[in-house]
This record gives sequence, structure tokens and C-alpha cells, in this order.
Amino acid sequence: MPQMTMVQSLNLALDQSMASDDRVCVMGEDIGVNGGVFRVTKGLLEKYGEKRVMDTPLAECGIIGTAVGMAIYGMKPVAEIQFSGFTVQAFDQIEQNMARMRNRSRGRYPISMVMRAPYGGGIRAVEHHSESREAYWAHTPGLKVVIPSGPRNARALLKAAIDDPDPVVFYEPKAVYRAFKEEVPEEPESMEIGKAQVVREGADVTMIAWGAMMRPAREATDDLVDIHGVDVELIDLLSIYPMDTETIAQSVAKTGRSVIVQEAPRTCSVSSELVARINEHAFEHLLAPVKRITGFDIHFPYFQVEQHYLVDPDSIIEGVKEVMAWG
Amino acid sequence: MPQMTMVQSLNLALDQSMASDDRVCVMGEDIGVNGGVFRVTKGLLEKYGEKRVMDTPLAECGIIGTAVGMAIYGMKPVAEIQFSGFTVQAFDQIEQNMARMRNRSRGRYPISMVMRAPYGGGIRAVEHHSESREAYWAHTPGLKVVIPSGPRNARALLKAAIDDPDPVVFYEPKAVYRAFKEEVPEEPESMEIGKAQVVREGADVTMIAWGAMMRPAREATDDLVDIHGVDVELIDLLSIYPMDTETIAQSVAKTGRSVIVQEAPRTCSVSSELVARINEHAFEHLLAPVKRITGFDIHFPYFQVEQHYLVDPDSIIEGVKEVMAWG
Amino acid sequence: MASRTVQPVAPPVAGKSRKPVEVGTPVTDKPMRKTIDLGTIEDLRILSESGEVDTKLDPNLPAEELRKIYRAMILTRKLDLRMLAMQRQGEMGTFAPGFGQEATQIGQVYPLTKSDWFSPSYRSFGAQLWRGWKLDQLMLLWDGFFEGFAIPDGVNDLPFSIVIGSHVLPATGIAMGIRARGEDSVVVTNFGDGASSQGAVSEAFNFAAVFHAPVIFVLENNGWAISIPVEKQCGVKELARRGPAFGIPAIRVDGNDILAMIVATQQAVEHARNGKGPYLIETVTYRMSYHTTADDPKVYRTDEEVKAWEAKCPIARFEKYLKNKKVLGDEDFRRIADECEQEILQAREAFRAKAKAKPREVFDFMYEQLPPELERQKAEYFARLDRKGVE
Amino acid sequence: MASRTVQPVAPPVAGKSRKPVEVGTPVTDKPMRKTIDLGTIEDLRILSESGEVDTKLDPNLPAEELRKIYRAMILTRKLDLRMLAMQRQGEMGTFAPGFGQEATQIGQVYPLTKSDWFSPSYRSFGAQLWRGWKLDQLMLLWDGFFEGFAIPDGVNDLPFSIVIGSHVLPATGIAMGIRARGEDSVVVTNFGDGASSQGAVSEAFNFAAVFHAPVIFVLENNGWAISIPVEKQCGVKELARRGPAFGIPAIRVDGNDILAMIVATQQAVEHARNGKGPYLIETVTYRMSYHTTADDPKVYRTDEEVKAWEAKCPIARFEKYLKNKKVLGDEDFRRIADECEQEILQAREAFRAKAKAKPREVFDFMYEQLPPELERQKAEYFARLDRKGVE
Ligand SMILES: Cc1ncc(C[n+]2csc(CCOP(=O)(O)OP(=O)(O)O)c2C)c(N)n1
Ligand SMILES: Cc1ncc(C[n+]2csc(CCOP(=O)(O)OP(=O)(O)O)c2C)c(N)n1
Ligand SMILES: [Mg+2]
Ligand SMILES: [Mg+2]
Repeated sequence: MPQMTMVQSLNLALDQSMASDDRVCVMGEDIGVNGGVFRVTKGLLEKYGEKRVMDTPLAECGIIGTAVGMAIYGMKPVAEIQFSGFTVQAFDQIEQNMARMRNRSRGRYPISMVMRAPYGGGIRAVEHHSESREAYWAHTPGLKVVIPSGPRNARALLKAAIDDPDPVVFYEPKAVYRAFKEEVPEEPESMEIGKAQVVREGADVTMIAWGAMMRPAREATDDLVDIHGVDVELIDLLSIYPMDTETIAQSVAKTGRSVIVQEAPRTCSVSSELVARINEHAFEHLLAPVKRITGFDIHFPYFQVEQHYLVDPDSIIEGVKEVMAWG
Repeated sequence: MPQMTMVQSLNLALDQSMASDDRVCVMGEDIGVNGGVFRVTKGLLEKYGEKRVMDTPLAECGIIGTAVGMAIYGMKPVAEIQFSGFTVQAFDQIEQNMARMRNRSRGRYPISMVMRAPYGGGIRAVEHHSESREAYWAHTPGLKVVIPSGPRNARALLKAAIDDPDPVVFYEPKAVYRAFKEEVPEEPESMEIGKAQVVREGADVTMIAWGAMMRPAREATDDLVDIHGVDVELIDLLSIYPMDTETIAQSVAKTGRSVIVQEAPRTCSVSSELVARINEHAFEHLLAPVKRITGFDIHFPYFQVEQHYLVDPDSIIEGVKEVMAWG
Repeated sequence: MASRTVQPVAPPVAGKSRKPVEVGTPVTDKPMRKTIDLGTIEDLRILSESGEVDTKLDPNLPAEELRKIYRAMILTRKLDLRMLAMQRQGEMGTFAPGFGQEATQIGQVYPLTKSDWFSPSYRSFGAQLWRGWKLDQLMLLWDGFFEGFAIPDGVNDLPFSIVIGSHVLPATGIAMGIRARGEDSVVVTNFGDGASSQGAVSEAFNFAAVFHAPVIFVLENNGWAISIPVEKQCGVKELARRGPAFGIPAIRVDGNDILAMIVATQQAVEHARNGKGPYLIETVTYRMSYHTTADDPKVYRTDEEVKAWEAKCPIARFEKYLKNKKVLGDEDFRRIADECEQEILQAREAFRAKAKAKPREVFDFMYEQLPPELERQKAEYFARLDRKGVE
Repeated sequence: MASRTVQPVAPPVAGKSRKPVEVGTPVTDKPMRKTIDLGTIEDLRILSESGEVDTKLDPNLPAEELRKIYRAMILTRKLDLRMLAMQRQGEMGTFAPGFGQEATQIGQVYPLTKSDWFSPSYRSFGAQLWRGWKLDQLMLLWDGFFEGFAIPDGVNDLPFSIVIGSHVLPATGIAMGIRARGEDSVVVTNFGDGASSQGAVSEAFNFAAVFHAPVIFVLENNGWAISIPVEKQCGVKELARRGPAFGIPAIRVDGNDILAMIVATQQAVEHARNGKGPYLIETVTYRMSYHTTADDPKVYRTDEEVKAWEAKCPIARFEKYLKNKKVLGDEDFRRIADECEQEILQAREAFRAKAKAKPREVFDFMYEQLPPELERQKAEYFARLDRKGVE
């Protein structure tokens, strides 16, 4: 199997979906001639032409609103928002049409489309370019929300999102875009939306992370296992909504302890919902309060300090020690 | 003290703030000549003139964006969004300017403004007119979010919001607007933002609600106490962000059990955050999982069924019984 | 516990105050070397208020067509009045009367075929009826019954939009799809003078122009957005000016003149169908009735203003034309009025028979497959209904 | 467990496919009774590429002023080049060069006073320097140091906007405040051809027109929005057309002609200061350099195109004028270039001295008083920094 970065594997997923289904089209700012500012759509214009690879005017609300229209018409648009911080420019179209049209039309117009956006910090970007606000979409009924963590699951999840009959928000951890390569099979590969993945089985504590946070989570897990002798069960959430409550509850039922690692601000976030679901489905097994290691309720800082601000393995290890020490 | 509906007490708060501080101005759609579609701003145009009572064009993004500018210039705008469902039209200006300008300008331009909006169901309205998505704002760093439950605290909270040096989202439970009257003192009255109120002290279970949900919560509490012999401690959250963790934690530490009553959809909501904070600050006292009685992860239904959809006292009583029966 | 954060060092520099001066007129005292001519837009009226017709422009539609159009206008108005009565009697939800806009409504969809698309805003009784929506369904819709929104089979319409301007981008997207697929269908979308202030509508103009999308924007300028007159809504008299500014040909039409509406829309549809891109039609009309039944216009506008517009009634005007053309006479007018009234009363019976709330259906159309958490929530909700003994 | 929900009964009706046809031209074959004249807009150029001046329009600024202006343009360009070098050497963050837009930049703020306001987008080195921002602070800003955003005392500027078009509404709001208070200040805000597609910008036009707000919109049409040429960004050649469509007088200016920029801006400022409302200035210029240092223009545009614009250089053109006017000569040009270079190198030293990350300040400006939950989070964060031994 060829080795690929996440940028390459996402490009492969788009290419194969467009090749096999002529309803699939991509649209967004600078995604055609320029191949996207991160080059995820590179080469697609040459291959599929400007009727299916549409450079749009600079208007996110316009991109999502017209993509909804194309989905109503029967196409399968994959709309790129250049940075997730600018998805709020399209919030009205996302909440009022993309997420609602199936219901509003009583099933006549299902919206089979994907909104792709790079999210999160770590690449020394200017302000508004490092947000991770996936909770906005998880709190918006009618949407599905997925976040891959590596080249291989990114490719499989993107195919699943494109094939899904409902609208999917697809957040791409830009810090991972070119961070490492993985083997990615040539032939199309998909995975079920709504399923988390147990990356490492363990008996002592359940660590839950997703997207870019899987890297510090893996590092911390290695140290915890090797150095601190804590047998961590590491779960890659992958799907934010639907959320794989079963897998999480089973794991916590086994370990009795849990740590959540999240890049986003804390209040009313995905971490809040995870705690709530653990409380609802595994309360009787809990030996310690669930620990949240997250971004803070502030604006993502200017890039000179982002490496201090971002959750690091050390903070995770501290958090796990705290949870292990409880009671 | 005069008896007032919430509409009247909000009008009084606006009137008195405008009378005492000429930086305060109100703006929005149909708030001038028409006095607002719910008449909350009635009479203000005649009294303060169109320089301070501004009927705006039909554009929420424009309303909030220009209000931010007026706040930068040194005025204190109270901007009305006609229904909270349309705040998403202004999401970009709220998140990128209203919530950030103090920080982006390193303190030079604090944004002392209020965004008022009626929220929630119960008045037989058409689609998009019954949303309660306060969690969007609680998850947006830089904002404060408050929700009154009755005429008297509405008036006091609105004064506090207008006086606050930071941007405040002020959600008004439209189902309560004219539902009942309360004594409201003539002289200006304020209350601290960030403090919850223990409405009824009790030893058995902590019930947390806010806004329109305080009504079924009170009803349920009465029945639980009188009929079912459950000694409920009822807390009116009042402030969503900041959230009064101390009051909640102390109460749950005492009762060991908690029920959260919320109108909004469940996933990644305020109820999620409440469970997470109880888990963090009162875990060792918990005798049962915190129970969430909330709206569902669906679009607010058409009005013929809304009375079935909205959380009712019966569902709350069932939830409390479940929590009391635990373990 | 709370720590005070650092405060701004210096306040902004304040300006001097100046004595107020009159506003609006552009400065042009500076000499100019060149100017750019912004061109012109059509201003169309065929049938005058007094009923005389501009014969050069009369589309001379066949009598059969004229009768169909007239009947549709009457049915629209009768429905409006009946719904108002029903609402006042408490058997109808809050709704938005279209009284006075019947010509604008029927004219904008008259040239459309079944394979064309229509994305209306909420004040669109007439157009929806013409497109194939049933009377009783519109009653269900406005009375808060979910099935009221079900799109009738064979009708390419979107559910009407309550959120001002939010349906205009999707309409444009459909047209972009049509263009990409090389089909000959067109899209008509209507919205109000107030909606013209929404940024999303301007974005739609731009997308439509850039992608040569076959979409016809029908801007129904009925003078008011709830309590805001169009003079306070925008800084221009003719909203049609927006078209050319985005590269879209535009026309301003007397919206109470059914002939002008039809001619203008036919021209726009032909333009779009031939792949020449979008078109903007501003229809100058008037909202004769309440904004919605929850509104009281007396608060913000005078009876004189309303009276003045009664003289411009689109139906009275059309009747004069039909009489002159000997297509229909007073006798026919009375008969058609009665027929429409009967049709509506029958529809009301059908509505009453169907008007049953179905509280259990609220989860049905959220996703093609309900996610597990929603299945659990649905079970909770059903349990509540069971306890209450609700079906 | 998942239950399949009810599916649509009937699919939409499909149209026939048609053979593609050429696009764009409006249909005008229908006879018209009336037309509405959309008027004209100014198209201003004073100093030609070859340096000859239209004497009728020459503002004839005093020599001192001309020297100040020239020096500002040189300082801007030199800073641009130095920042690029620093970025390539890894001591500067990603930034947006303004190379080629110096006349547009200085001209748009030249007529402003200290009590006027300025709300720029990110590509605004020149204007920010003129307004009183220090060189070393701009370096700190672009290298990701928080204090780079601190507004200098006595400067009524907003932090530049990275989010396209998002600063235009606040700028309009400031102007609405000025109008409400009856002050004589004005606001200038700049944004690009790409930004003109944002709905928020159209909403700002409308609010400004309706409230007669003293705001001057400077639309810097530099031909490109990253990889999208203005021809693909919109359906019109002259973006200045947007002004009149919203009721705002507009002018289209050669943005590489410093004299035209100054004359146009003075005219607009005078208009706004006199209470006559907003003004739109489209400046026709060109982004000579990278979109940002992370961009590679070779992917989307030709060298020929760039070459063609080199001939229109705003500085070369201005130098010819200054020489003809005997205000400055080659000797002075060299001296000024050196002075500016030195000034920038000194600023670089100051920048290097100040370039210290302060990770503990990230909570400082969130609220006037930190809420308890943020105090707790701050403590967590500080504990982390303590563990790492970070100040
Ligand atoms: C985005 C949004 N903002 C506000 C409203 C509330 N509202 C409903 S109708 C209306 C006025 C619409 O005026 P116009 O666009 O002229 O259409 P008309 O009612 O005259 O047909 C307003 C403000 C809404 N429905 N959607
Ligand atoms: C709302 C938003 N969408 C997208 C971007 C990404 N982006 C940054 S600059 C740019 C192009 C801007 O072009 P233009 O407005 O012409 O200004 P110029 O860069 O030419 O000065 C884009 C798409 C952004 N910063 N903000
Ligand atoms: Mg209107
Ligand atoms: Mg540009």
C-alpha cells in the first residue's frame, strides 16, 4: 500500500468519489486552479472540468446556500470552507437549510452533501485560522459531524461522508495534514459514521480524543504505559455526531475512570457531552470524576504562544495521574 | 409595587437605562414606530427620538455588526434580534467582533452591548420561531449569556446586562412574556450576572432550570413536595455564562441527586455542561446519575404538537422519581 | 477571586460637533475627466389603473388563458379572505395575507413549466396554488400541521421560506445545478423589499451572475417590511438597480398589472432558458392587508395610503380589460367568485377532516436513518406520550 | 436499532437538456415603454503611466506634502521587501505584501485627521504607517506577538481584519455613532475585490446609505482574491457600480495614481464630513506580489500579466511627476530610499528586542473581570507552564 499524507489521502477520496459518481462535485474558494490553499483538491479541475470543480466567489454563506440548492437538484456537493473559523459566515444556511431541508420538505429533498473545513491550531496561523468549534454543529439537529485523525481514516471517513444520504460536517485537523504518512489502500475504503475506534485496549483508564488531539493522546499513552505503568484504553472518537455512546460506556464500565482530551474551548463542548453520556450510561462504574483536559474558554491565542496553549502530552499525563490517584 | 408582565418590566428597564445614561440606545427591526413585534420597546421612540431608537433594515448581521461599531465608538447599544432563530444570521459578527473586539484590540475597545432576543416555544409560532440555542453562545468565548425567568429578574438582569462592560446575550422566554405578572419595584433594580438563585431549599434532590422551563419546574416541584413527599431544592440558573458552579456544587453536595430541566436540544448543550461541572465539583457526593430532561436533538416541531413536545411537569416528576429510586 | 484585567491606556480621539446639514445629494463639484455610464433598466406597465391597455405591448393571450388567470387571481383573494375569517374564529394559525399582490403572484409563475423550479417566500398563496398546491394543504400548513409542508407530487417547489432571504441561495444553487447539467429548466424565486437587505440575497445575485445560473429573482416590493417602509429599508427608490450592479439584467414592473407581470416574466424566463443567465424583476405592488394576522398596521401607516392603493387594485383593473376584450362580463365575475368561494369551503371541510396533530411523527424526517441517540430520545418521548395517553 | 424513516414519494420533474449557448447579454428585443436611467459614476485618473499630468485636476499639493507622501510610499515598499526577506529567513510569520498598492494605501488615509477613524483589512502597511502605527509593532503583529495588535495611543484605528469583509459593518457602525452624536469625524474602511462578494459588505452599504453614515468605503480592486481573478469574482467590470445600487455615490479611481487617490478621497471625505453620507471609492490597482508569503501566484497567473502592471508602478509614475515639478530628483530618491532602509533596519532591531512570547497573557483581555470558571482554567494553564518552567 502507498504511503500518504492526509492531504494526499483526502485528495484520493475526492478523486475516486468523483470518478465513480458523476453527481459528486466540489466547490469553494481557490479549490480549482489553485487546488485549494492546502492542495487537497489539487488536480481535480484538470480531471473533471469546471462544471464539477467550481471555484466560487468569496462568500461562505453563498457557498453553503448554493451547495444546498445543488443537493436539492440531485447533485452531491462537497463544499470546502477554507478555514473552519469562517464556517460561521455560513451558519444561517447550515442551520436553516442544510440541516433542515430534509425535514422541512418532509423527505422530498434529502441533502446529501459534505462541508469540509480544516480546523484547529498548530501551524503558526494568524487569528481566526485555528478555531475548533465542532460543538456548534453537534448541537445543530439534522447534521452529522466527523473528524478524522490520520491519513487512512480520513480517506475512509470522507468517502463515507460523501456517500451518506444526510449532510455531513467534515473537519480536517490541519496540524495533521502533512504531519505524517500512513499506508492507504489504493482501492476505495469506507468506514461507518457513528463508530468510535478503540486504538489501544487497556484496563485502568479510558482516554477519549479525536482529530489533532490523537497525537498528544498517543504520546501520553505510550509514556503512561511504558514509564508510569498505567494501562490506558485509548479511544479515537472519529464521529462527533452520532456519538458512539456504546463503545465509550463499555470502556468506562471496564476501566471505571476516564480522561477526555479536546482542543476546543471547554464550556458546552463535545467534552461536556461525553461526560454527560458517561454519567448516564456508566455512572455506577465510575471510580473517579471524568477529567477534562481541553482548550480554555478563550480565543485561540496568537501563534507565538500556541505551542504552550495547545494541550500537550505532559498535561494529559498529569490529568491521568490525577484520575488514577482519586479515591 | 406595581404588577407587571415581563414585557412591561423589560420596557421599564430599557426606559430607565436610557433615561439615566445617554450612551444607551436601542436598535433592531420594527423596534421604533412599531415598538417591537412583542412591544418590548413600546414608547421609547417617542421619548428618546430616532437617534437613540433606531429602526434598522432587515439584516441581523448588519444590526450586530453596526452595534459593535457603535460600542467601539462609545455608545451602549441594546440590539434586538426579532426571534432568536435569526441570531445565526449574525453569527459571524457575534463571534468575530462582538465577542472578540476587546481582546483583538488588547483592551482598547471593550464592547459594552446587549443582544436581546426572544427564544423558545409555546406561542404557536411558525417554524424557526421557537428555537432555544443558548449553548451556541455559552460555547463562544468572550460573551456573557443570561436568561431571566420572570418579570422581576428580567428587569434586574437587563439592567445588569446594559451596565456590564462586556457583551451580553440576553435571551427572553417569549412564552413568559405575558404569561403572568409580578411585583416590580419602580426604582431601578439590578442583580449580579453569574449568580444562580435557589428558589426553594430542599434536602432530597437538586433541580436546575432556567427561562421558560422554570414554570414546569415550579409546578413539578410543588407536586413533588405536596404529593410525592420529595424535598426538592429548585435552582433558577439565570446566568448561563458565567455559570454559578459554586451554588450548584454546594446544592448537589447536600442533596446527592440532581435533575436538569432544559428546553433546548440535548447534545452539547447547557445541560451537558451542567452535568460535567457537577461531575467535576460534586462527584464524591453523587448518589445517582444526573438526570437530563431536555428537548430532543430535532428541529422544534410545528405548533400543533408543540405542547406535547415541550418538557412538561409530568416528565420532570417522572425524572425525579427515577433519580430518587436510584441505588 | 476575579482579577481585574489590564485596561486601555488611551481613549479614542473625539471629533468636534457640527451643525446638522441636509443629506443625500452626491458631491459633483469636482471636474471630471471621464464617467462610466451605468445604463438603463426597463420600467414596464401595460394595463393602466383605469384599464386602458398599451396595445403595442399587450401579449394578446387567448381568451381561455385569460379566464384561467382571472380565476386564479380570484381564488387567491377569496382564500385570503376566508383564511382571515378562519383565523379570527380561532381555527387557523397566524398567516401572511397576500391581499393586493394577486397579479404579482400569478404573473411570476404563469410562464413556468412542470420541470421548472419555484422557491417562494411565505406570502405566496397565489403562486403556490398555480403551481399545484391544494387549498386544504395550504390551510394545514398555516395551521401548524407538519404534512402541510409535504411537496405535492410532480411539483418542483421548495417549502416556502419563513426566514427572510434564506431560500434565495438554494434557489440559485438549483439553477447552478441546472446549468452544470445543461438542462433547459429555470428557477423562479420571490422575496420582499425587506429581504433585499439580507446579505445572503446579494450573495445570491453575485453567484447567479458569476455562474450564469438560470434563476429569475422576483423582488416583490410591496412597500413595507412589517412596520418599515421601503424608504427606510434602503437608500434607493428602485430596488431593480441592484441587478445591473451585480451583472444581472433587471426590469421594474407594475406589480398590480397582470399583463406586465406576464410579459416581464416570459422575457426573463426566455432569457434564462436560453442560457443567458439570471434576471431580476422588481414588482411594484402593495401589501393591502396585515403583515400577518398578528400585526396591526394602524400603528405605522395611514388609511389614506392604503386607500390610494385600493384604486390600483390588480383585479379591478384586469376586469376592465376582460370586459373591453369581451372575454368575461359582470355575470361571469359573479359566477367565478361563487365557484371559488365554494371550492374554498369544500377545501375547508377537507382541512377540518385532516386537521389531526400527529405528535409521534416529529422524528420521522430528521435523518434517513435515526442515529442511536435519537432512537433513545424518541423512546423517551413516546413513553411520555404513552403516559399521557396521547396517540 | 435504527429505523428507516419514510422516503419521498415522487422525485422532482427533470427538464430536457439543451445545447449550450453563449451567455451574458440581456434580452432587449421586447419593446419598452419607459426606461430608468441608472446615471453615471466618475472614472478618475490624473497622473498617467508615462507621468504626464492632467493639469485641470492636479491638486497642486505643496512641495512639503508631496515629499511626505513620496517618503511614505517608499517606506511602505521597503518595509514590504524587508518583511519578505525576514520571512524567507524564518524570522517573520506569514504576511500579506502590499507591493504595488502604495498609492492606494497612502491616498486613502492622506485626508484624514486624528479624530477620524480607520478600519483596515490586513493588506494595509502603508495606511497603518501613515496613521501612526510603528514599524516594529507591525513586525511584532505579523510575527504572531499579541502586543502587535495594541492600538497606538491617539490613533483611532481598528485592529486590521483578517476575516474578509468582517470589519466593514463595525466601521459603518462607528459612522452611525458619529452621525447620531452629530460629530464631524469620518470613517475610512478598506477591503478587496474578493470582499465585495461577502453579504456583510452589501449590508454595510445599505446601512450606511439608510443612516447617512459618514463612512468612505475604499474597495481595493487589485485584480485577484488569492487565485480568483476579479472576472470570476463578480459579474461586473466596475465594482464601483455597487455604490449607486445602494444609494451611495461612487467613483472609480486609478489606484496606482497617488494624485487621483488623494483627490478622490478628499472629495469623499468632504462629502461625508458635511453630513451627506457615505461614499464608495473603487481603486483599480494590482497585487504585484504573493497573496501571502504562503502563496505561489505562478500556479494561477502569468508573468506577462504581472509585467504589464509593472509598467503602471505607482512610485515610478509619481517620481516622474516629482521630477517635472522639481520637487525631488534622482539624488533625493536615492537618499530617501537609504533613510527608509535604515529606519526599517533600526525597527527590526527594536522588534528583535521586543520579540518575547508572553504565554501567560492569553487570558488578560477576555473580559474586564475574569469569570470564576476562567480563573480556574487560568490556574490550570499556569500550573502547566510552571511544570514546564515557562515564564
Ligand atoms: C432572517 C429573518 N429576520 C427577521 C424575520 C421576521 N420577519 C418576518 S417577515 C419580516 C418582514 C419581511 O418584509 P419583506 O421582505 O418586504 O416581505 P413582505 O412581508 O413585505 O412580503 C420580518 C422582519 C424573519 N422571518 N427572518
Ligand atoms: C471570511 C473569510 N473567508 C476566507 C478567507 C481566506 N482568505 C484570506 S484572503 C482571501 C482573498 C481576499 O481577496 P480580496 O478581498 O480581493 O483582498 P486581497 O487579498 O486581494 O487584498 C481569502 C479567500 C478569509 N480570511 N475570510
Ligand atoms: Mg415587503
Ligand atoms: Mg483582491
